[in-house]
Amino acid sequence: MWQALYDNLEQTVAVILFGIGFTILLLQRNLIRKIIGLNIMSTATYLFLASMGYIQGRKAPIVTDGVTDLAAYINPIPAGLVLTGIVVSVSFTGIMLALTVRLYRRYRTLDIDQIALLAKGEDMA
Amino acid sequence: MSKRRSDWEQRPQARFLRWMRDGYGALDDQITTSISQPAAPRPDQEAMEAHDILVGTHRHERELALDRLAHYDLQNWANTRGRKVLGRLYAVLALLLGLILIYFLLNTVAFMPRFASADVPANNEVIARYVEKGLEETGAINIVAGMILDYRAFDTLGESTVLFIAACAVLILLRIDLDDHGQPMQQLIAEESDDRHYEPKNDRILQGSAMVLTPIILLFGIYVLFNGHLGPGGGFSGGAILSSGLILYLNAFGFQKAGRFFTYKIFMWVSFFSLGFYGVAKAYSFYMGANGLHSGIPLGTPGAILSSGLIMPLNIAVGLVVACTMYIFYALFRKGGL
Amino acid sequence: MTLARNFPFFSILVCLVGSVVTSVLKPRAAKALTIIIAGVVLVLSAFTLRYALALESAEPFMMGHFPAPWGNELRIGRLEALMATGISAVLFITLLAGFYHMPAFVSEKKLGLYCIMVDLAMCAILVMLYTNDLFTAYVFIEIMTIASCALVIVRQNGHTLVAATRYMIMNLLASGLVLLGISMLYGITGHLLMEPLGRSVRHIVETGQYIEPLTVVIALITAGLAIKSAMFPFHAWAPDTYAFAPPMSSAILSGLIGKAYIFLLIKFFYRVIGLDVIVGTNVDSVLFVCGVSGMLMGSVLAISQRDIRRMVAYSSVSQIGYIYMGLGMGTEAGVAAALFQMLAHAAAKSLLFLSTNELVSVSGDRKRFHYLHGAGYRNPVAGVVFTVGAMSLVGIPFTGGFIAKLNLATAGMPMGGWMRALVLIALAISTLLNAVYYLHTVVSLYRRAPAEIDYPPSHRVPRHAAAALVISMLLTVYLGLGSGPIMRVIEAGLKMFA
Amino acid sequence: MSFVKIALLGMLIVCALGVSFTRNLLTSLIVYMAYSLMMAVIWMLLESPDLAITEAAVGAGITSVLFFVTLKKIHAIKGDKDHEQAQK
Repeated sequence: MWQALYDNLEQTVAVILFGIGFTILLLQRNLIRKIIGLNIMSTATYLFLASMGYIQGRKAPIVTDGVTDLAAYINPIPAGLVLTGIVVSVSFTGIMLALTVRLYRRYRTLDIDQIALLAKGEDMA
Repeated sequence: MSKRRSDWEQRPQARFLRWMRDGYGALDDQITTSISQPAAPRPDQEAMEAHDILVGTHRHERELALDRLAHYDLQNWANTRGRKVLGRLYAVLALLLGLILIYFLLNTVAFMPRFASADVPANNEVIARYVEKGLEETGAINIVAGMILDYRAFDTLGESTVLFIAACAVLILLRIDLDDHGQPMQQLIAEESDDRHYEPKNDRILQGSAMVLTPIILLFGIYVLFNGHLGPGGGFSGGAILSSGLILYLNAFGFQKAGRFFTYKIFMWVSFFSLGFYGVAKAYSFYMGANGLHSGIPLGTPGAILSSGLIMPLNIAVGLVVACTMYIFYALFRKGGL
Repeated sequence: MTLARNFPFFSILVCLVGSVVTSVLKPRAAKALTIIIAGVVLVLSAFTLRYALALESAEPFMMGHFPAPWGNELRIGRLEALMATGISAVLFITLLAGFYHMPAFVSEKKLGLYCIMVDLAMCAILVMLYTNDLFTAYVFIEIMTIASCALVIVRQNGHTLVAATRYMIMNLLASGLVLLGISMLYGITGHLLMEPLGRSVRHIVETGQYIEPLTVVIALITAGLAIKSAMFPFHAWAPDTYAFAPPMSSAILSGLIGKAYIFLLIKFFYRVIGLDVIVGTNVDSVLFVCGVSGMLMGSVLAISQRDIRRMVAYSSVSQIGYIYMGLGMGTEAGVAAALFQMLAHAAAKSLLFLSTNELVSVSGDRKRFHYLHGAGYRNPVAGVVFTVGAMSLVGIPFTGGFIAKLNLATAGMPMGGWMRALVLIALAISTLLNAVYYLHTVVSLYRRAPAEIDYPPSHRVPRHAAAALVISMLLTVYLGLGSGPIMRVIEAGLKMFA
Repeated sequence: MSFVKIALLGMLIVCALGVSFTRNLLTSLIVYMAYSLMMAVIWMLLESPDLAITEAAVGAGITSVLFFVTLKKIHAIKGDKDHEQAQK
């Protein structure tokens, strides 16, 4: 197993990063850190995806000198998917940060548990 | 309140009857019976008992008293040790969950196809056509651009829509002239202007370097945008570079100058035209493709700047959407408007 | 080449372009346009259904010039068309009945942005129903997530902000799981479209190579979609979100958007993995157990609520449990019953949220039960509609919910030992629990109003809104009376699905 | 497997952990920015220049700018000008 993990080092690192991001997202109570964890998680997925397209000794999929041979270029599909993913994750980051600003403006704290308590209290007071 | 009466009150059938009759039994009983004795005397104990006798006559007051009680308990709870222990437990559980996830995923990776070898399942007839026929069928030298804007164009349409909808969501959240109900608007505006106090006003170094850098950045962005089908880059990166140039200009010269050429109206119309163009162009091509007709868009000579059919205009449209979205994100975060 | 085969694509396009056009319109015009778009989508879906009923087998629709493994595709089958028709009908009714009280929750200028969100949510739902491509599904899952978050936060108070933040965190976590699952699946098969994926998966199962990653893929995608559709142990975000969002948003979120995720999951089970493989990995048993516990726990939690909106929100958790129980049986009959329950719940739940809002607004915007006494007299239409919706969710004959429960019970009969017993017992207990809290609510709606509370002068419900409420009530009753043809379409559609 | 690649991948993990363990929010943001840039370099090594340029512009550029502007906003709301001046 260790040899297999070493062979797939990119993917190994990617899933470890995914786990770290996941844990940060669950564990951290600070909203901004949570959002960073989210970004780490999604970037790890993109690394995982991108590593699947790479083939030893082949070049980036940009046609040079009119060569259109399959053996000359790496797999273009993961690149396209990751491109989509990066843009999606920046949109999410924007929305989450906007939510953070609004919550901070109202409750003056970034701690999500604290915020939830304050929100509950404000209903009853 | 006599002893016998309160015994009866505690019985389940009595509680059920009361609940059917009054409609708010279950939780109240939990609150009154399940809370352990807090350190300080609870504020409304007396009032509660009085209300218990008068059930049915002053229900809404009783409701209010209950609310106050629950609020008090909530505040108490926030400072108890129980909450801290629960928090600790949650942290341990989360950490454990993360570790288990990593363990399982590592196990999976060990069984995944070997990295960098040519005989992985992903190396199949799909990419064979993309690579071998891509140039001929889409006219794009950059195979990735050909793939995302021609073969799998629907995904990319969805992706531009994600940007658009994200910009709208941030507008809902942060646009300031439309205020939320609870807060007075004046205070918010004061806060926003406060933010601007931190801005270095007429900083010569910043403005000088922005004068030099902004045109270069914008030019580079346009280059990346227009060469999306010829080399790495394309709509997304080009748009992001364009928006970074705009943000630099905004930072150096302030909102007044930037507002002269970029307003909310402009944002909406640019998004409208780019996305509308994208949608209509792709709808035409999808419709033609699905019904087996030729779209009749010339592909041009590969390698020329005006080639590969719709890919370059689409790249420009995507780039404009990206640039507008990123700029409006920034402007909304800074000032809550344009 | 008939024109009708383009209709699914047209309906998606109408929503997409409509949302872009909405962005430059004034709020009033935007509102009108949104309702018109929903109507157009309803008509197009109905025609698609007619077209699909005449089809022998499902028909792919190329999005572009390139066929299956290369280009994106839609797929027109009976089931997709039926669900699209049902969902767009419910959406159209919801918009008609719900739009007029939106100004109470949203500031005038943000109404236009709200309309954009409704259009795009509809677009995403349609794509999820029709798409034949996993990655497209992922992109539109993200659109749906943003749209539903925005549907919640248009009402800007502390509660909705907190609820939306929770919602986003849970949903983004789930999106991450789904994306990781899709990329692993791509790694071991090399495809993204469902037909070639299905072939490769069958190959993997036969040869046994990469079978371990396949199991993890199934777990990841199922977990992601289950979190997004508020399956029981992952439901924590749902009640707050449904209870504090504007009522129309709650109706859309709980009635329609949750269903789209479940439909995608069914599609994934049937078309990509194959139901026999799912049964082999025991994922179905996990779903079954979660479904049953959701049915019971959701009802128990609903009983302990003091506020009518929260009660209706918790009852969603229990109703989603029914769907997952049907799905978890792992048989065709179970999935068919789950699909019918999806339709019945979509119709009844949007009706409940909307009529609840009417009842609350005639009681001075107070949501506690005892303020609602007599609300059924103050607004007779909403009272009757709420009663019918509640009857449907309890499962009283002549309503959609009754047939759904009957189907679930019939599907449970041929199962082996403990599962059959569990299905029947769970159905019985949960029906009893549902009856306890819904009938209690209905009773309190028709009690004499206490004299010491002064209620606001009752406002008139606009005629079109009242008509829409009545129509949606009739829809629920129709699902109960005319369920035969619908069940036949569902069964035939499931056969076409594989 | 080249040494550079292993070093970069190792640094990625260190940065990801660093985000969680740094005290200061600003520091963890900067660590995250470094993470994004390293990711862009790795994608360059994986022969995906499209991804590298997009990640460098969007991930490391725009995302970080959004994070910074949020932090700034939060400080502005908090209104602790003394703290700000002390830093200058």
